[in-house]
Amino acid sequence: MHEKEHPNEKIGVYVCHCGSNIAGTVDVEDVAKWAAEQLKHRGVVIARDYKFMCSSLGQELIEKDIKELGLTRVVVAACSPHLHELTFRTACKNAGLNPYLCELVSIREQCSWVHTNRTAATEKSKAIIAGGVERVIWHEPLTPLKVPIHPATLVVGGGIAGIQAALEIADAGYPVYLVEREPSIGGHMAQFDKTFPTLDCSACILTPKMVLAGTHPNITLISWAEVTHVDGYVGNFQVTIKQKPRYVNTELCNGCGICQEKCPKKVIDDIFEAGLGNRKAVYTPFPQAVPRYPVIDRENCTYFQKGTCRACEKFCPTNAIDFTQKEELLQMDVGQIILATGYDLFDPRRIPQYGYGRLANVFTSLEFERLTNAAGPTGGKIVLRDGVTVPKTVGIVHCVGSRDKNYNNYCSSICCMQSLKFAHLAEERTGAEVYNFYIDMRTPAKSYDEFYQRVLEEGTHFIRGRVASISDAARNPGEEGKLIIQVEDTLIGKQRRIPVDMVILSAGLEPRRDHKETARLFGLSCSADGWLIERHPKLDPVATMTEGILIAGCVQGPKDIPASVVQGAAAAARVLGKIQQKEVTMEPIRATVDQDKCSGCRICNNLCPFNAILFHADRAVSEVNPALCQGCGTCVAACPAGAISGTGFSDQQVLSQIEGLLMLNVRQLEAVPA
Amino acid sequence: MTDTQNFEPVIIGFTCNWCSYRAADMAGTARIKYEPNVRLIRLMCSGRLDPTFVLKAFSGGADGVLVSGCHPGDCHYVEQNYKALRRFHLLRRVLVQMGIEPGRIKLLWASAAEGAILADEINKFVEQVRALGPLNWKPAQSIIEAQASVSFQEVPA
Amino acid sequence: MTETQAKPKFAMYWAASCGGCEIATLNTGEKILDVDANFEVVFWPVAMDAKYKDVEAMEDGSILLTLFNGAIRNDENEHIAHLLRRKSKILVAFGSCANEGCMPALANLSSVQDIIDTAFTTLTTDNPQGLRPQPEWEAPEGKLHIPTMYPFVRTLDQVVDVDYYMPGCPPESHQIAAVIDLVIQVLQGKAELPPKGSVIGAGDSTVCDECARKRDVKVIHEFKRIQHVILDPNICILEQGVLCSGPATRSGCKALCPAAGSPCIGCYGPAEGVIDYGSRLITAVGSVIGSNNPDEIERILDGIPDPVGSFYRFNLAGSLLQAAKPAWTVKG
Amino acid sequence: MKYAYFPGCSLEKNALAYHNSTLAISAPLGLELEEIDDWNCCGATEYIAINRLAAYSLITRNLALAEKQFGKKDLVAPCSACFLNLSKADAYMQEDPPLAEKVNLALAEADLHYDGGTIKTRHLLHVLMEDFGLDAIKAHVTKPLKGLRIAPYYGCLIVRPGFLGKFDNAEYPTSLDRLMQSIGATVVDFPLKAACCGGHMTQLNQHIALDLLRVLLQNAADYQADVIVTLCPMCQLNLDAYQADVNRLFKTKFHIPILYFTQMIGLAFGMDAKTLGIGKELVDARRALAKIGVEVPPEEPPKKKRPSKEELPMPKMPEEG
Repeated sequence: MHEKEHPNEKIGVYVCHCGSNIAGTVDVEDVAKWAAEQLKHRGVVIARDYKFMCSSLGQELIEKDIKELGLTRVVVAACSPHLHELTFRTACKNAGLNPYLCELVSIREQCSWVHTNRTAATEKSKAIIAGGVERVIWHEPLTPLKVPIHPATLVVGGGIAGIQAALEIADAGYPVYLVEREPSIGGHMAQFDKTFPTLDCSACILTPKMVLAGTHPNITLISWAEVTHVDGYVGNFQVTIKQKPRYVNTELCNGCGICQEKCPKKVIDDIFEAGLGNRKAVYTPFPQAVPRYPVIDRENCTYFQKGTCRACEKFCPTNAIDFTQKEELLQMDVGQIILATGYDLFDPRRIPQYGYGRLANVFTSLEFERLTNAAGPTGGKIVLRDGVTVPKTVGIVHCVGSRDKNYNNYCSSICCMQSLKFAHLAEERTGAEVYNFYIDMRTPAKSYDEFYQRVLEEGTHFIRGRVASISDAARNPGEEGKLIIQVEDTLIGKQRRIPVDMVILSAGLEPRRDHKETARLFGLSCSADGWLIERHPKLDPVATMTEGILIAGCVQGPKDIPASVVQGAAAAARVLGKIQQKEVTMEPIRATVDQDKCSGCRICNNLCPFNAILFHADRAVSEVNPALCQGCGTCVAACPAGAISGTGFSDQQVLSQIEGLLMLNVRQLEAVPA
Repeated sequence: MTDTQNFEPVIIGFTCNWCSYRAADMAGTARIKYEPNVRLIRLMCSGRLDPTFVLKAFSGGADGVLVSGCHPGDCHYVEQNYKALRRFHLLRRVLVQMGIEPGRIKLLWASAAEGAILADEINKFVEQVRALGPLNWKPAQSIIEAQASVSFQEVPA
Repeated sequence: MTETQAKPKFAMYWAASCGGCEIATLNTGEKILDVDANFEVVFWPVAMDAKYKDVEAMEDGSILLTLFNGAIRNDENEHIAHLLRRKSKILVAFGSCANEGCMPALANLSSVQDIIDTAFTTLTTDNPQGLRPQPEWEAPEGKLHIPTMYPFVRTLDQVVDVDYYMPGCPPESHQIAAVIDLVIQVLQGKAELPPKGSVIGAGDSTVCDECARKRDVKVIHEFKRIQHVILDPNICILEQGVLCSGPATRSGCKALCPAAGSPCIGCYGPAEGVIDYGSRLITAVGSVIGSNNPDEIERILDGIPDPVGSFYRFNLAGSLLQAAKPAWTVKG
Repeated sequence: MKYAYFPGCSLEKNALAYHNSTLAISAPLGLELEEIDDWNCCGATEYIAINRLAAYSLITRNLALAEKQFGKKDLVAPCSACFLNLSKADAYMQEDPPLAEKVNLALAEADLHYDGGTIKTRHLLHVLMEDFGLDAIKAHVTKPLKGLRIAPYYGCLIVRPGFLGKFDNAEYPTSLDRLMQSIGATVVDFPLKAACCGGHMTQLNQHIALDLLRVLLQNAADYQADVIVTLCPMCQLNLDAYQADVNRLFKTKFHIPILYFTQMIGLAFGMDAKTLGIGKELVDARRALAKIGVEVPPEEPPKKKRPSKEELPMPKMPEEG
């Protein structure tokens, strides 16, 4: 039936030592010998082992055999196909064999690296190769699909990483759509006052880039908007973007700001001012906002809520206010997508013993950023919640919500430097006594440690230990009216109680609260802690498992501004590289319906999330649109008539591989008398 | 019968190209050790898993079958792992009715980042199947030969 | 005599079967006369008297066409299967039993001992001394032998080499007629035999292809049993929550059952190239369950009380697993 | 709902009020407590440190009895120390097979046996919050404690360490807060709610113990609490019995009555103070409770027993010199 009894294929088997990576645990010579003898009847004409199959010499070995022995199939037993499948396919191609007639089976990641028993690992390797051989018999020559790349790129998120990526691409002369959820781009960086370690003014270095992004002829800036739907595949994504109504006609508005002055409704700004300051119901988050047009926040606008007011409308010199605006859905085609949606701050209320939300003078790092910011609610004055008192002592708690198995295991990587920056600013501006409570100091990047030394010299106290609790329960007169930080000083091995006026919680970075939806929307996967997974942690940090979708900045994991900028630029470079190629080649893994066999039962019709399956009512048969098919094979597995077949992963391929994998122990079974 | 004392089960594991196979890769890269009894097959998606494959594995001599894919909601193909989930539940009922212990088949969600979890689950599963002993599902022919005739209990006189 | 000499020989045999195939054959009406006109019927237990020894006496390959119905349940079935194979040029697995086991093969879910016990001890059996059939028995006339049951039922091609497969329980008379015509035309040199191993007397698609009911995309939230619902005569039965094997079952019957308001139960077996009939149904039905929640899915599946019986009703012997564990677990 | 009940030594004597109020409120709630017959002391907080095996054998005996008498029913212990010890013992009976073996050897003498994990020990608060819930309790409130400022004091035992009975946040629990709010009281923030009351430190080093108590009282006073509500006899005893000593030693003027949360619930249910054992506390709760119009009848002096005629005179003791 499905088993080719006497395969007339000529198969070459190549077993890689990978130095000692494989040969250390697997007896590769024995495996090759076994394959040559035991799999001869399945068509194996040559089986070799070699130190590094992926080396040019190793590849030449294969090419030579293809040419001289006329191999029709090739099985390479080495590392994971995710690493070198392409390498060996190319080798076959060079030797004139269709690249898809080559099968790479993994005896490294799936065998030598995870097993210790040499015999077992060797036996397993044989089984894996037998599986590969049985499978490769059924491989078919395929030609990769080529699809043109749409030159436009979508960048999601207008923080520093997104801005950087957008500018790089735009400067190279290609169109970019930069989508931002908030009224203005700028992201978290716009909220900061100073940036470590150089202490240069955040706004001063960010705003020029923002303006550039806002005015660049190749950048279409879409703020106050969210991506709601993504269709298609690399080179040809169809994106739907929800443009929330601004209630301000951007054609007419010149950003004079009168509406904001006249608006009678004050609202606490939880986003940009981190809840410390106010804005109006019609507002731009901050003076240098890009775009400069304000938005009306419907929930808080008196007119929308009570039907009267319209002050903004009355005073607007250009009649730009338009209460009739409706939400719009924008459709656009893009070739590639860069995700730079950033992070959310860890909510310290989750650590009740730190008292945030209960104790007035416990602040989050972001709140303190706003306190120090000249454009912030206090005009840069560092004061307690009462708005006037200047703290005499300040405690800065590191690793709040980071490196803590109760919350997040990972290190948020920016907190040490940020806390040092806070220490410096607090000391400089208030002359306060500053205490840093840290677990470990981590200052690895360029001129970071120098900054640490500097802060040390400024006389900041460093206490090594995780803070146990922060409370206002005084034990002695000295503690009266203070916040007492209870901590074990692990360097002197003593419990200490440090009374301070102000506590700053250096809260960690967390994935956006809606990271799961984002991942689903773009078909990506998150790691356990919620950061998007890169294609390779070391060698491919900006690509994702999904062709054509890249990631930059904190969406991939906590990182500081320099690192975010680097990733933004790197992602842009990737995008440009693809655009230059004009077209992408895609794995020819597709499903096809045998029109004669299909009875139009329509079982498969609602199984495809890419809507690749269409039903011809007239002929009562279903058909797969190869352009939309992503090759998952779900419909192939579902067809009750066996009328749908999938290239690359056909039933025969898998069933034969199963037979191959079981060949060995079936032998053993027979050996053992029943 | 293979003696159950030092019985080493053979398990066929189906993985999806995007999550569980990469989890296996990660386990490898991190040198996390696990039992050598599982032999993996890479599919593009757990949704590709045709129950025929599982039946083939059992009838072909496997003692257990592991089906793994991306976590619900994290499927690279949006929602195909849910199809795998539905089929799995139905298939398991069939297998049980055919006398195959439910402990011989396992559905496991593992993200590309969960190499350690995958390794751990594989170990548990291997242990579980080892405890169940060999299945060695025999081709009908060999049974017929093994017991050419069935002796019925004697008639009381 | 001389005339009959010239006529090619025809045989039809029933192994483990119900006789329905014979009835269906006779149902071809006058067609049966063509058989007589063109063949010499040498062996057909239902239609004429004949002894095994007569067949054994025949020359090997002397029978042109043998329609073999029934599955292989005991040593007699197997013996005759080998015998007729030897004597026949063309051996056709005729009807579901010979093709894939059919109803008799559902016995593959239990051990022979259980089957015997059930047959000879249950309430409906009057067997006060708890007698059991004995394969050998000393009778005054001499040693009696009754066929020995095998642990489980097999299909014809699991025992001997088969030339053609003709599915159906029973095969539809019009299909039988068509096949008879074909063979006669071949005899008269007017047609070619299909390649060995092919399925004859059936379509290439599945029952849905011949079913007149309107089909839409399917999402099933509850499985109902036919006796609990009043089916809409115009809409796909499966969409109405009643298991229907139509999507997975080879066409050729003109969708008789669905047309009669009852779901297809799959007697024409798997479509071309399908390895395991039941798994096609399992995967198809599983795919359209209307829930992603394990508990909910289990609740929905409770609507299918006998999965194997529903999905392998005709195909258990022909399936990958062939028989349930109890059937092949050697006792004692 | 039926539960096995382990009152513990304190509830028989100094915490009788806790015992009575518990029984009083359980009736309307339909909380049925079946006291383990022949239970023994849980060993309090020290004994485990003195003789581990003996301690666990004694504690486990109670679990074994509970299983024998009431099967797998959950076991309710109102005393935090009992709750902790019982669940701790249960945990170790699972985690430490060698210990379990020895313990069962000992139990076998009284033909008892216990397998870890059979009986779940739970604190009364836990049961009220999880099995009954705030709405069920609210439903019985007839006299909400409007205007009474309560400092909810959990003590250090019930919230940590985890073990099997773990519930609520170990660092900053809130279940009692919510419970007290649900019966109408004003719950003040009480940062030291899970701090230690000193336990038996009062017997070892008065000064340390009293300072710990002072801080607790001070913290409650800072938030103008009328009452500190406890769920642990030890905490109640320390804060109540030593409050005067604290005032004496630190020249403070604390007057904060210490009541059991069950008593507060009882009051909210409209039960009279006496049945709830209010009046037995040393720091008089009258003033505080007057705020919510609760009358506490004066404790009548114990009646002098009139000597009967038949009674023989007691022997005179020699004067000590």
